[in-house]
Amino acid sequence: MISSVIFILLSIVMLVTAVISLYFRDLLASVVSYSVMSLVLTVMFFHLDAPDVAIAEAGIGAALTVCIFVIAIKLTRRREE
Amino acid sequence: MTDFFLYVTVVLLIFFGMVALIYKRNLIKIVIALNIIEAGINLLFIALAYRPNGTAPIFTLAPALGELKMVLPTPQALILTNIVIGFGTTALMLTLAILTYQNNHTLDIRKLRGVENND
Amino acid sequence: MFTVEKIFTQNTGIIWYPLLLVAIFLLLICILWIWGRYYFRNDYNKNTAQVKPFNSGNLDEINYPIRSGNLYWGFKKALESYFTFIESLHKGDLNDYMVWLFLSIGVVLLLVSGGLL
Amino acid sequence: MRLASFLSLVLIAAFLFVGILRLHPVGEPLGNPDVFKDRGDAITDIKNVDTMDDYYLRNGQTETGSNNLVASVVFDYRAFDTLGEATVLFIVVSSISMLFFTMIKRKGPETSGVSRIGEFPGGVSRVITFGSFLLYILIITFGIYLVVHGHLSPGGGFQGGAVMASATALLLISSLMTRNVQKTKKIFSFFESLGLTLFIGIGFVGIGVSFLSNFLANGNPLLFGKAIAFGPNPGYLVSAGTLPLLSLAIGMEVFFGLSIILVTMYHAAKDE
Amino acid sequence: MTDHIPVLIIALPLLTAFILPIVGMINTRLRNILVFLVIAAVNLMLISLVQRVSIGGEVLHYVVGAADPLQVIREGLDFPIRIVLKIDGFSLFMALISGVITFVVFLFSLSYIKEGERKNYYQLLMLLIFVGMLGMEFTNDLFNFFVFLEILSIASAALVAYRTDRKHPPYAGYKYMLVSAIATSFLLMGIALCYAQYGSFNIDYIHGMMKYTLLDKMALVFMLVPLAMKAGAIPMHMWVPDTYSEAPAPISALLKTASMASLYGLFRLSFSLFGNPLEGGGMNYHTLGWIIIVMGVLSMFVGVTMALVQNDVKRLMAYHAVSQTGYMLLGVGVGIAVHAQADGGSAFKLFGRVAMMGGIFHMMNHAFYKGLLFLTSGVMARRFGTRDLNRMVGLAHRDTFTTVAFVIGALAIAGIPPLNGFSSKILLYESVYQFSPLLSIIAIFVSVLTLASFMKVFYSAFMGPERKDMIIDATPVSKGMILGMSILCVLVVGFGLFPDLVVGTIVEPAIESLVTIL
Repeated sequence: MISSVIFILLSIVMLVTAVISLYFRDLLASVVSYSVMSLVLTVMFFHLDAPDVAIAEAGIGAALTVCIFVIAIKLTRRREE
Repeated sequence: MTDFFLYVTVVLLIFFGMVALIYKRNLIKIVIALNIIEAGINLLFIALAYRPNGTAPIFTLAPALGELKMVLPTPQALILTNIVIGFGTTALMLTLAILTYQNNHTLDIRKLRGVENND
Repeated sequence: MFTVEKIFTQNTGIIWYPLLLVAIFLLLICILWIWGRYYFRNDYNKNTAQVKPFNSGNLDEINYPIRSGNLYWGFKKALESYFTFIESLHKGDLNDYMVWLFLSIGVVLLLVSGGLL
Repeated sequence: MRLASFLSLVLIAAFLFVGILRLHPVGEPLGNPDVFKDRGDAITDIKNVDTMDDYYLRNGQTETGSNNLVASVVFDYRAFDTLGEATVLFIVVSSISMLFFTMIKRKGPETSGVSRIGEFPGGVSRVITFGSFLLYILIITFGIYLVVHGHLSPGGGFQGGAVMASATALLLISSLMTRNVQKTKKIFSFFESLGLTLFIGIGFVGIGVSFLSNFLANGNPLLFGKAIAFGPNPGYLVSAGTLPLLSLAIGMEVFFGLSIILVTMYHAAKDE
Repeated sequence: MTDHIPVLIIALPLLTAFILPIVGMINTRLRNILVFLVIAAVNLMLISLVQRVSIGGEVLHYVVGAADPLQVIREGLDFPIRIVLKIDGFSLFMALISGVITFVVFLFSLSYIKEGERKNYYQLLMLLIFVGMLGMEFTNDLFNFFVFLEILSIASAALVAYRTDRKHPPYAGYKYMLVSAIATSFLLMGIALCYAQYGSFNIDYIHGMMKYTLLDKMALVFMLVPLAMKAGAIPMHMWVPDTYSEAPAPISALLKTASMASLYGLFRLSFSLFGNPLEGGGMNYHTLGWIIIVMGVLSMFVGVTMALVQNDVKRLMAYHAVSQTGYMLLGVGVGIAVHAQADGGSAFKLFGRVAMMGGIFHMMNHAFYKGLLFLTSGVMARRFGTRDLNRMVGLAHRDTFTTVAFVIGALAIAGIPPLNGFSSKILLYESVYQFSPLLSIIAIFVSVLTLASFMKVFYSAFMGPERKDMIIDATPVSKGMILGMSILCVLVVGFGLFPDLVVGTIVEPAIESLVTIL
């Protein structure tokens, strides 16, 4: 089944990016990794027949959340101490 | 197979986020962890709504009635709500983290600890 | 409608009626006042040195009462081990909040469900 | 203590996993097999429903006049939740304005970018400004399309508003925001309040029937009241009653609300 | 129009909050009048419902958006398809508490909070906390409950951080927000588990279908423990002193009521969603009751001992909030444990009912006297420019009214007759004694320690010589503040003098709406 393979691949990518975004000490890198996770989540929503949620996640989760994260990191400091 | 991996993903996302809540000490990192937990919960709801070989719950371009099978609309509607709520939570927490940094010059929980006791 | 007896009379047999209590309290004050008029000392005068307490020693310390941090010092000293333990849990550490939440969820989950199987 | 908590988390995860797998595999009909009997999945008739979702799938289209069932749930069946969610966004916008108030005031009413398109702003080339201006128009158009066609195709107030707000982010990073920030925020805040008031106002108008009721659907053919038949069909733009209006109100609120958040935070982050 | 009262109570303050930024730009006096009118109108509507709901025993339903708002389930169906609001005795009881406290807090903060553009936002968020509480109390829908809990938490977190120019409030707000966010995440997981099995969010419907599978038990834990955390029960209480002490004083009073709304959620879910003791169905209610009892007793004891050694007046009061939450958990926990006993409900009739009555009556009493105490702490902190008790002395010379209010509040929280704290505590002592004598003795002991710690505050802040050099802000206490405090004083004394009236009118219907056997 092709769809199974897609799901498994997306799942693995999501888990890896989630771990990376939690593990990295450089906050900017982890935010970028989080945005990749969010994008993969969008694709996953689309494959799970939820186009409405996919659009909302792409707009809010992947774009705007990352935007305010970057602003917050600029206002504070980039590295975790 | 699909369901197994989907549910493993959901549980592991929630698990990773919560482990980070225990071990991570940076205020912004905690917000990221919360976002990952929320992503897991969103995926859980959408996975509950899913049916194989179904279509999105939109009639405009759906196949004919006979073989019509749709995924459930309610969890999708709730997740729409939850995404916006999650964004609001994130924005407010980041704002508070920025202000904390400006007043205390650190984002580390250990250095902020006990800060209330000596006013 | 609930009557007073039904609520406040348990097996302990107490009948508690607040208005009655207030009345008894007022009555006691009246009695004390009347009694005091005749039997307490009458040679108390305002605006004399009688009013002021007799102080000896450093006046500054008397003008400033015992600080609240020093109140119940003996209590704290007697239970020192308890207080050092309990205050170590109240450091205001965010990770600790989460630790205790997850711990209690885990424990309650085990207790309520009676195990995974 | 941390280790014990970690073990407790492992326990919670195990419980979740075993519990969810015990419930039903992905794709089976929703519900506890003890509670609901299995039934044919194909949607053919509009009777014989046994869960809430079944009811929406079979009757949602004809009752609300909306082809997009997610939109019909969001703006009709569970519109009260949507009102609460819009309130959450409103709270966040207000509190961010409140919390950054002193900080923004300290920085003064400077503009957040250059004065007009075409001038060469500091460090940003003309190609970028012009390109992002084009993109801005495209994104806004797409967002408006999403908002307006919310009841026919994937989209609706939230999605359209979010997409349009990402256009605001583009405007900010390409230094195209020309106005004074305080003034911009005031205008945005006015429109945000207007969107919310529109939403709850439609709810109050419906109080002749009940609060937030879809009193326009399946009535007149002019004001979004065209009825549609059950089954796959292209649908009409003028159907679905109050649903497009609510979608528009939410789209307005989400767009201006998210834009205020972005503008405020961006302005706070700008160098003196 | 009377049919629409349940939704109007929520929608009117919401509408006002939406237009408040625009009104605030035009005129501040107009804004104050508008907010006052709305809170007063909501309170009047709530009081008008007492006759129908509490005394008449009616349960009001309102289906939002339906063709017939009073018909919960349409013909031909056996489940509700829209969001249903439901007002029964317990909801109305909690809503009355929220209404009174919000009204008082509004009056108090009229002059306590400095006028300015930020005050628009302050009043708006205050109003939205009120909406959040009312929504949580009136809704009969799980997801709707979650949404209103979010409204409540986010507005509260923003108000905790209101004084951004000081060092700690933003961090306190962050803590509150983190606690709320993780609690609501767990709540949402529990909701997902319920929905996955029963395909509905309606509390009454799920209660009817409840099969007590493993997932149901998980949902129970995922919902109840985070709500206990939001209510401030041990061992998840550490955020309470950190956040309550940093918020402005009127907001601390409001936050206490807000956490009481979470406690309402805990009680409502454990009875109306999961509680079906006659069938049992494999759910061990005795264990659940004992878990809540242990939480309550620990909260009582640890809270009061921590309060005894605090030198920060608001932290001290916040620890007392934890400790008094323990009384409520104790009462209702005894109720749950006894409710499930297989003796046909005889033990419940004997004392479990009275224990629950005590616990729930204590919620109202605690909201009033703890609100009063927090308001007086605001006056104290403003006078001396600090919350440190070591640097306070002789306030009684200057603020007579505040002193009287503080004494009333302190005696009430310590359970001295004839104030309202005693009237609920005696119900608890007597009934819990029959369940387990040790618990009752601990409860009495905690009351003694409570009195001791408030004696400390009274001694160090109010007694002693007048020291003009230590007073930083000498502006007199304004009329609004005095009015706010005196309303609570009257309620505290009045409920102490006529407890049978209050218990018979509103507390007893609250119990009746929760439990099935009577």
